Amino acid sequence: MSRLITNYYEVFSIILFGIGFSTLLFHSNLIKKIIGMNIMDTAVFLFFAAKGYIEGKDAPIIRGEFKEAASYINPIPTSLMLTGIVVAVSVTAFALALTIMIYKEYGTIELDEISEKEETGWK
Amino acid sequence: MNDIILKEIGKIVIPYIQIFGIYVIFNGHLSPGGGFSGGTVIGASLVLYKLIYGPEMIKKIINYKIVMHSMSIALLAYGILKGYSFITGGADLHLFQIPLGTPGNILSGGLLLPLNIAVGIIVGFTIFAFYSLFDEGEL
Amino acid sequence: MEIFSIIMLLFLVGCSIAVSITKNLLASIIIFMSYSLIMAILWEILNAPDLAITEAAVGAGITTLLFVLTLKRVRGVKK
Amino acid sequence: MKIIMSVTLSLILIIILLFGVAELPEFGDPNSPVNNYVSQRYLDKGLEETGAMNLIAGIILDYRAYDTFGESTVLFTSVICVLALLKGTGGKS
Repeated sequence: MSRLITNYYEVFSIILFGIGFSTLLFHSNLIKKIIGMNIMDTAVFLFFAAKGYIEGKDAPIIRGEFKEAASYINPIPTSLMLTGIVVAVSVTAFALALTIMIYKEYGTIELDEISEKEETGWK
Repeated sequence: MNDIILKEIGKIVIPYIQIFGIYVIFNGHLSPGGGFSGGTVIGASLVLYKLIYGPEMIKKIINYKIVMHSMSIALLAYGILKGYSFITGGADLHLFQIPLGTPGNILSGGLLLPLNIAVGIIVGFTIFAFYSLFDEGEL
Repeated sequence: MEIFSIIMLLFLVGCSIAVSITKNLLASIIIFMSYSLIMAILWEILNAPDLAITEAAVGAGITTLLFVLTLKRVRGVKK
Repeated sequence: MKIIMSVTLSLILIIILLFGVAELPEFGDPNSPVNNYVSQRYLDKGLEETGAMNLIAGIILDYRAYDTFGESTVLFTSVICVLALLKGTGGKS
């Protein structure tokens, strides 16, 4: 259990993941749900980037001349998460476009009102 | 938008933003940056241009045809260049290899610079297309 | 440096809770933008400058722009 | 009711995941299993094989270039999808 104090980056990223998950669950507003999904995304990215960090070593960018390989941090999690950020943006844009279309169809973006209108057959 | 202050400040600021974006793309293999962040900066400058001068001004330069054609051409160029590199790298074909150059110069690193430019074009036009589609439903 | 990063992480948790409990949608979008900026600072601490540049341009700029435009479309038709 | 349910659910999730974090290797440990031979190979040979001073650019555009190709395709596809959804909806009111 003492690892919970030294691994503070991972602990905070899991707490952020939980906050994003509850935001995704209990709001009925669609924009709030998309923000919650983005918070979950960034929490996962923070977890991965924290796994690649090594104490007291440089960023993997050669300044001047090449030092030995043991003086740079692990570059793989950084490059994988660079892919993830851009994909997250395109997913967000698609979700927001669907939100606009839902508004044009139902006149609201609250999920409770949408399901009420579906039940009563408002068309 | 007919604000004279916005227009005059935009004339000064927008070229610097675009030059900074081009710098970030072209130095992607030497310093932090690369196609994704530089393309986002250039897309942001296009968004600012459209915000200040209105949709009629930018429609002469960047319209639906330009956006779609340049994105498709950049994607195809990426695939063809990298496919060529995979063929010459793996098999023993003795085709022409792109020279790597001295590390530290702008023109070095073989295919890294053209690939960065292709990714930058795709990302920049993506940002611009998102903005104009969300704003008024047209490209 | 450890204390600074713990303070920044506490800011992150505070920002995400504030996003969840704010009633006004525009205010919660702006708080989410500051969340992204603090995340960019954290990536600079974690020695990942590429991620920091991309997050500051994409997360704080483009995502906020898309959210605000969607809010304008959703509210603007009602009036 | 809904709030209590969801907060309880995410608290259970957080506690289960924290049990996993307690077993992970220490933060900033040079000998953790993440730093295996793959990253050593990239750091050793990256400069002479790709010619990039920024090793991350060397990884995402040379060693794992088809990964970035797929990502560009995702961006292009999302532009097409947003175009199909929002074209001609006329936001000016």
